[in-house]
Amino acid sequence: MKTAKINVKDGDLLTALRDFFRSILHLEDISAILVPQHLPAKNVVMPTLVTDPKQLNGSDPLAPVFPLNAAKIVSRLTRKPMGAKIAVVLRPCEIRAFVELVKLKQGRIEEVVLVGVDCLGAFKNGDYIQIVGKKEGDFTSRFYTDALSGKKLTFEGFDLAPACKACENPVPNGADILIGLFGVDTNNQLLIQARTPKGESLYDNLDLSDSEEPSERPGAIESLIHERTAYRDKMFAETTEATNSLEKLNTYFAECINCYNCRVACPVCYCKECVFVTDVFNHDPVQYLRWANRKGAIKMPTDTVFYHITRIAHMSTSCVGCGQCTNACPNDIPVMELFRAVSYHTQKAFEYEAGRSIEDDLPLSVFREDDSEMCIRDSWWLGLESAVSGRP
Amino acid sequence: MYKRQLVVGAGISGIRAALDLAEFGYGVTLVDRSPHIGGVLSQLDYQFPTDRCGMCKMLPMVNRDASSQYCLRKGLFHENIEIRLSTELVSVEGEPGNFQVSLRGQPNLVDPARCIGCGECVKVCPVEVPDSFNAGLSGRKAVYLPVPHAIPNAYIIDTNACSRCGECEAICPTGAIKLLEEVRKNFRILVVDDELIMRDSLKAWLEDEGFAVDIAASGPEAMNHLSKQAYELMLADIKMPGMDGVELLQKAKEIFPDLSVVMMTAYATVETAVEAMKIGAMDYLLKPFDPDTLIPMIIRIYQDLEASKESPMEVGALVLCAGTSYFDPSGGNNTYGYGIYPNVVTSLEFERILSGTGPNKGRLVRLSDNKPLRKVAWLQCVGSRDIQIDADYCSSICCMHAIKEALVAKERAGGALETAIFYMDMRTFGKSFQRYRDQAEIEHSVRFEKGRVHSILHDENSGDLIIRHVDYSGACIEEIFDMVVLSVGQRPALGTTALAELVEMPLNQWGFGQTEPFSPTRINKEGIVLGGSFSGLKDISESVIQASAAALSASRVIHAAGGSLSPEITPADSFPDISQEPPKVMIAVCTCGDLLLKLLDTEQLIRCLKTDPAVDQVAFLEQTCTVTGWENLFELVEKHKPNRILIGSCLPYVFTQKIKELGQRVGLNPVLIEVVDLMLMAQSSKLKAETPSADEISKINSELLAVLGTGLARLKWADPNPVPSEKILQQALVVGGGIAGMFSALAIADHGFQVDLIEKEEILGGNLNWLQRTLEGHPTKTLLEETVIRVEKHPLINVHTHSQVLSSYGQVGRFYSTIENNEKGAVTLEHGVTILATGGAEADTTSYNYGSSEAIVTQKELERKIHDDTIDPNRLGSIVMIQCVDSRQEPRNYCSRICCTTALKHALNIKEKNPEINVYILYRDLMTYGFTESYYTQARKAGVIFIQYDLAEKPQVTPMDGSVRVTAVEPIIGQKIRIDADLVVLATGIVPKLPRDLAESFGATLDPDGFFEEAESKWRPVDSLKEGIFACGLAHSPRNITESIATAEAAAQRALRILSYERIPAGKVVAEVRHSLCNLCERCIEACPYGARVVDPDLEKVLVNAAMCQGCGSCATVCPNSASTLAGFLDQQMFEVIDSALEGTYS
Amino acid sequence: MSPAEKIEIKQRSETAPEPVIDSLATIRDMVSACIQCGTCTGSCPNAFAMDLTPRQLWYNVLMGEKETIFHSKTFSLCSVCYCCTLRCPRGLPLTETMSALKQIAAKENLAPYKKSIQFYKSFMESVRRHGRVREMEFMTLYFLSMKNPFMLLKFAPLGMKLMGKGKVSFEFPSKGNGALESIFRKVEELEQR
Amino acid sequence: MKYLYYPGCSLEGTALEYNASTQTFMQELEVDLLELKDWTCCGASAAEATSYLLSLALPAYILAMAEEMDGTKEILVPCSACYLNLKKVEEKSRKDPELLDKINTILKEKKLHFHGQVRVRHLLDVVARDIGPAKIFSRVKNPFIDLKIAPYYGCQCLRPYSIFDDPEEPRSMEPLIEAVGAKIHPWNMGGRCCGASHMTTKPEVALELVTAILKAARGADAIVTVCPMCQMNLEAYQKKICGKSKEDLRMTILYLPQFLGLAMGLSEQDLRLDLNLSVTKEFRNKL
Repeated sequence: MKTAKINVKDGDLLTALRDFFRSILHLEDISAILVPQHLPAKNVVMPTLVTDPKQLNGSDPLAPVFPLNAAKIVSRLTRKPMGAKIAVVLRPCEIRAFVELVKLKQGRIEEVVLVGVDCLGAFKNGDYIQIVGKKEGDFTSRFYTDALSGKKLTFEGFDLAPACKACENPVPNGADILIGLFGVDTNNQLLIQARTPKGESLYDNLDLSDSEEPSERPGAIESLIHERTAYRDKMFAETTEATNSLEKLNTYFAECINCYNCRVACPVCYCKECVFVTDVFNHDPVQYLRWANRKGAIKMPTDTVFYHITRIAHMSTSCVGCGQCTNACPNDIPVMELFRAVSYHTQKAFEYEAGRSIEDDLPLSVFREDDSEMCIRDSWWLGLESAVSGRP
Repeated sequence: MYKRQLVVGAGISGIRAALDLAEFGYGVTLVDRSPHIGGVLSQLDYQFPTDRCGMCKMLPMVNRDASSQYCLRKGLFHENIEIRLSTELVSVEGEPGNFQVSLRGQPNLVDPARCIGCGECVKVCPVEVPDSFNAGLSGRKAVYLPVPHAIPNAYIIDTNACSRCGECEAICPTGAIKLLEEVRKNFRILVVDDELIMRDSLKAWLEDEGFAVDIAASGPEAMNHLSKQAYELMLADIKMPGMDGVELLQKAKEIFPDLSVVMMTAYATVETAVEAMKIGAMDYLLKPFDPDTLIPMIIRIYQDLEASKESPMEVGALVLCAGTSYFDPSGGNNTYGYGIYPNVVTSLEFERILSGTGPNKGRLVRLSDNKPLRKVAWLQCVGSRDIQIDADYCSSICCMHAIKEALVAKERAGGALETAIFYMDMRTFGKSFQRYRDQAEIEHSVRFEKGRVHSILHDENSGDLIIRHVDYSGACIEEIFDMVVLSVGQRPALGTTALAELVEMPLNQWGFGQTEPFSPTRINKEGIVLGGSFSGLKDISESVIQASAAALSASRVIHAAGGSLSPEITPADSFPDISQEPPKVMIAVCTCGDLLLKLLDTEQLIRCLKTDPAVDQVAFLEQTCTVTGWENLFELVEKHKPNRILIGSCLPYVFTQKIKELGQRVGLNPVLIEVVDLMLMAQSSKLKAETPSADEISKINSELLAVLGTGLARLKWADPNPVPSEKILQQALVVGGGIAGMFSALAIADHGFQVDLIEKEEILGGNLNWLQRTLEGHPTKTLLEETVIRVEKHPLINVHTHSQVLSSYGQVGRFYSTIENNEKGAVTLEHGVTILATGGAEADTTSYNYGSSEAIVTQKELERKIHDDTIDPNRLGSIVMIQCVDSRQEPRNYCSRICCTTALKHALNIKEKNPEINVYILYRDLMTYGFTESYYTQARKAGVIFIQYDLAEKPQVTPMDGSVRVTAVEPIIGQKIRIDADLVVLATGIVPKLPRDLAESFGATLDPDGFFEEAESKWRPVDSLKEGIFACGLAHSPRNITESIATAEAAAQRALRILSYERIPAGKVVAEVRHSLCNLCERCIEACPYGARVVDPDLEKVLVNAAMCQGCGSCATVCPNSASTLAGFLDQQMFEVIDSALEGTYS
Repeated sequence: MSPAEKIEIKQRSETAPEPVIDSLATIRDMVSACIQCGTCTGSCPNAFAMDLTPRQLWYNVLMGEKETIFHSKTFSLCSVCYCCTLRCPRGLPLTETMSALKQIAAKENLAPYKKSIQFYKSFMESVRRHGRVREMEFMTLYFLSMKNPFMLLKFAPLGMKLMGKGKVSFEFPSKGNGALESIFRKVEELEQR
Repeated sequence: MKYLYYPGCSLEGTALEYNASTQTFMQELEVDLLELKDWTCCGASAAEATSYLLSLALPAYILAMAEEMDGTKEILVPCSACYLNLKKVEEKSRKDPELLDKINTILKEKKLHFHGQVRVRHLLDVVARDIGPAKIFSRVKNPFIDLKIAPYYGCQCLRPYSIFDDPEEPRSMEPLIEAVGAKIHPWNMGGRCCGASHMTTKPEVALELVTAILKAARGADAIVTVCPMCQMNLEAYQKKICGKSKEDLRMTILYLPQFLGLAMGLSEQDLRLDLNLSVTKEFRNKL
């Protein structure tokens, strides 16, 4: 694995990163770079597709916010041949979501170079606006300085998003080019690593001098993952406890209004049109009455829990745990928590890890006539059941 | 017009043959002497290698809607198949293509149309007998269900066991049981005997059976009776004073030539009785007799006479699939104590013990004392390979059966079971068998003990069994087992001899059907063919292959006799288009007499049903199963003109044909008529009180509502659009001009379809060009010459020699294949089906120093060299043959099936030419399966020395000056031996010749060894998973000439099923794509097991080939947003069905 | 014909082979259809005392291994119970084959079987002389032929007991005296041919 | 009922009591036994071990003599070894006419010809099937309700010719024993070989077999036999065996006619129980 270090002046990571992005954009075969930037309006950070190196001044991959999972954007950019190659700067969960979409034939990997940055986490969208809305100056550098020095990341009483606190994938292992922060002396240096042949050919054109990975890095990553895993397991336990019966599950989703925002925000929910907005769920008026008759009263809208369970059924094998669903919920339902808890078990059941590698086959895609042992539905319910009941 | 075909025996091969013929368009009558279909398979729940059943995979794949898609173990419902159970063939007249056959059915004392399966009769029946379904391990009553799972599953009465007490008749709620049939009263019998006691007891016995009986004390008195009254049968005593029986017979016959007479005689006058038969008596009874011998005989005569009154059935050909039966180990020298020690069971009994419907409900415990099984032994070759009991043959199936049972038992026991199989040779000669065995041994630690166990000792106290066996060192080992399973061999089926006599077919020396040389199905009599194991011992897959081949032979008979070729497809009835009308449903509930009305609140029911605006009418009808009831329904429909009809009654399966008729009469597409089973609900409600309480009524009401509601939901969404169909190009491509390719080409061309036959070499014939004769001594040259001439002269066969297929694509009905000829260059052929007959060859080897000496040759070279005299057995002193060269070990871990018999063939041939020569055969397990076992015995007798070797210590071959030194370890004496041989012959086995990329371009897949991979190894053995592609011969698997021909004819039969249609209709249940919702994620394409889906890159759409789609629903399951749907299983429809079903459980 | 010409079995026993008549061929035919399943060995009540198991014996018969066969005590240990014959799946006359081997050993007077041969011969001699057998005479003949009259002592206790019961008589049987001589002679004559 | 009677050498010597008890027993049941005149030895197991032809010629001579006798064509043989030798000739000559010719060449010396017309019957066969348990039951005077009997058949009356019983699981003695009120000792040694022919030449082998039989019989009051060789083997070496195995394996061994005769009230003297080598005190006490 080719490894290099680029210099950082006065601990100003952003400038160093921007310079590095410019050098990438200068490369002959890279036509554009997709990178999160501060937009002039309202201080928000959004993915931008940049072709002019000068336009990279606001780029900020370290800002602790991502209003949407950019995998969806990359999927849109790559669904059909573009005729040019672009670099995309993504968080690890975005890379993993994109890998899933490629496997689902919703994007193509041929024309992109994935640039991943060690992820320090993010706040919920609303929280971030609350924090930065009141702040003068450069919040990002305050954040990363605190984050990299191991301080508690609470600002204005707002904590990192639960999805990030429970994320055991802070390092973009699937990237072609990795930009490393953990275990690196970020006051002076950034780590650049080419992790794939594609990454290596880009690396070779970048006028970098080879170096070694800092020996502290593995330890730093390990301890971070350890901390996150502990949080995650506690979250799983609590979520399982809160959903281990149909009644509790109903309570869990009591506030759901079928706005379907979570599915719109979900990077791996790739259907053109969700089955829940098609005629399938457009029940006859007499049907509602019949249901009401049966029990005396029914909650409206109907099919709320059914919707979530169906979405889990369809997507839990591909869930990367980015937390955008929770982010998107107008009623603050902890959607991610349940999704992750179930996904963890389903993915384990199939020995599959969403987004880990483009080489792994999607579970369930191979079915043979003589293979009746593991029926598709059976295996899925197995996963859900164990997730819901908390049994292994 | 299509001739009806008769299939005798409804076991697995009978079903296969019947389905093949029915799919072809023939009407088929399928008869079986037992009261259920499925033969022995109805008792076997698990099949290797999947260790499951899978019989349903035989259901029709094209024109699926002609057959109900039910579990085949439960029932077979095909519009072209008429099933007659408890029925035997009694006579065959006429000629090929034009037979008249009579059948004799056991009258059923329970009317299946009225039996509702409530089981009340069983509760009152006082007679208990061993249950043959559970191999006698459990008991049953005289009235019983023949199998636990059949549909419809009417009770039947075992007339031999029934005491005619009448209890069941009295309790039957539907009056389905009639113990004494009225018709027997019309059968008058005259008993003539001078002894009073004889007359009286005969009268009493016969009247008990329901016959009308008169008696006469003398000849003149009898004549007097005859003149006054018509009689069907006369029983006449021979020795009577005055006019004796013979005189009476003569006189009576003069006046009443049609009268049937049975003589009664004492031993002393047997000769007179025989004489009497010459002048017209039909049989005689030997005195003294008891009711047990008399009654069955009279009933048989009665049934025969009744059957002869029916006009014989006209059939084109007969397919005899009468199967085999199992050896009964309790006879003879019962050294295993079967029937004496309770824990010695047969393999069939063990199968029942494993079964959930068995005597133990599948619990793995001993029947004798409920002790859980921890250690079980299987003893092989019980009743097989035993000359002492006239079984010098191998039963072929028991080895794999034992391994399977051991594995299933182990799985059932969760591993806590020790298993040992005691065997002589483990005959793993079939496809994938060897790996299955290795897996059993290595992964599942099934123990294989070579050696035959002579007897079993029994510990009276514990019930345990002690087995003493000898290992190679000669040490005697005693081992204790909880249970011992005897792997019983095969015997000719009961009644084989009678059947053979009836159709005048020859049997082989062991009593099995004898087919003509090189034909797996034909006997010496044209128009009568054999299927399945009736002609020898076969496992399921071979039986299925043979059955298809038999179907082909039968169909050929019709063709020869001028039968039509392409089925007449009745044009689809056109019905008024109602797709734009809102549903207007009429619900007709059959009250089954007044049974249901007692349980129901009809007012409430109507009110609830009518809450659904789709429901227009709710009517209650009496007995829709009767003609009157049905007419009432018809009138109601006429009156109210609904556009959908829901019928609630019993046994929906019997309504298929009626619905069609009703639809045609009232102008409603039959898919808009639905029948739901109310009887099941009425029975399961367990409510039998005369006056149910209000609570109970309301409970039943809601259950009924749920059942009707589900039907209503399905019906509301029913789609009356015509089913799609695919056009078929009625031409075939056969790749490979060996014996298999030629036979399949001929079979197809003989049915009137054009065939392109592609052969790589300059001449046709493949391996037959070097083979000389078979083990049995039949010359192969004649076969080859005759076949080549027939192929070359056939106007419908285009032979392309020197040609190869470069590539192929397309789907069933239309394939495009590019053929390259050495001279003429490439051309593209279009065809509707493809048969791969690319053959195989003797494998190359470098083992055993092959190539280093002229004295080391292969079996193929030996055959050639003996033929052209380059090898002269008279000049050789000793020959060593080494079997399994590179075979039965990874990477070629399969048995080539023919090498052992080839070695025997050559050894016997050489010994015949030079009896002084020493022939040594070094082998691992001698695979002389089936009747080839007798050649093994012959070879031993001829003095051939057999030396077994182990993979761990293979023989060593060293070329020396003028000879070859072979050393090996002889396991019996445990010593190294050395043979200086003049010739070493290597059996290198068979490798297939179909290149993997070519197979893939056809859409076929190959197994790890490069042989064709079947859609399902047992049930669809010559089909590819991709419809329209078939394989036969060595491309399929190693096999001998006759077995290759069987696959060739089977493949042709499977292909003809498609070719005979101009368009093949898809099934009602076919997947569709809603393109507006589709994201093109292609998960459905990966999921489709039949390759019926492709993505069209230009249209950017996923397309479904309706004929290839089998409606399995895999695509719909993987599609997240129901862009892929299954007709008849739409989401909304399913939701409503589930919802209605819940209705019953919620309230 | 000997099929074993080109085959050599190592670990041959040390003693020099005795001359054996070359009449194994008919015996081989009796067992040639053997498939070496081992049923005979498992059935044999005396297998525990045999050096070659019956299965191994048949194999040696098939291979024509005269020396091995006639150095083995297997066939002489056959107690003619017919279990193997009854159970052999090939229906081979195994007990008779054992007897046939005994007959060869007797004809050839092979040293390893001296005891049995003398026992049987003594018996037959008694029969030949008197038509019936008398234990006392035949035992005396046997012990004398073994050149070991002291062997008698081993059986003395039983002999005394039997004598006490009048079961062993010193009288020679009176009836049928010499009746069988002509039969014995004729058999010998036929067997010489 | 009438049978020719061939006692055989043993019944003149070591098995005197078998001869005596058989005759007494048959007499009691009104069965006539016509002893062959001038009968000779059948060859025992010695003939077969020395000459195949002789092993057939000797019994053929006996049968040919029997054919000369008047009255009946059935010949009753109590000794199993004699029975088998005679049976073998009967069976073989029926199947192999060539062999029959050869035998007759030999018999010519004695001016006899064997036609294959006699039927050889074992004593047990006759008792079990011709006489039958019912007849015996009707004659019982002392029912042996307290006795448990181990029926021992040995080899040669069962094998290789299975004429009257199952050669592997013989049962024919059981109804007879039950007819006199005794119980059956459950064992599976009834058809096992006792190794009789080895007792002189290879005693170590034979003793092993006998030991196993005696051990399995523990719990029974007596073993009942139908063969003089078996009887001798089982009774004569008990002391030696007890010493060797250090167990009390003493067991009463009786011939079948002795046992049945006792129940029918025949005297010990008539049945010559005094000649038996092993009748235990315990057994006598139970009588």
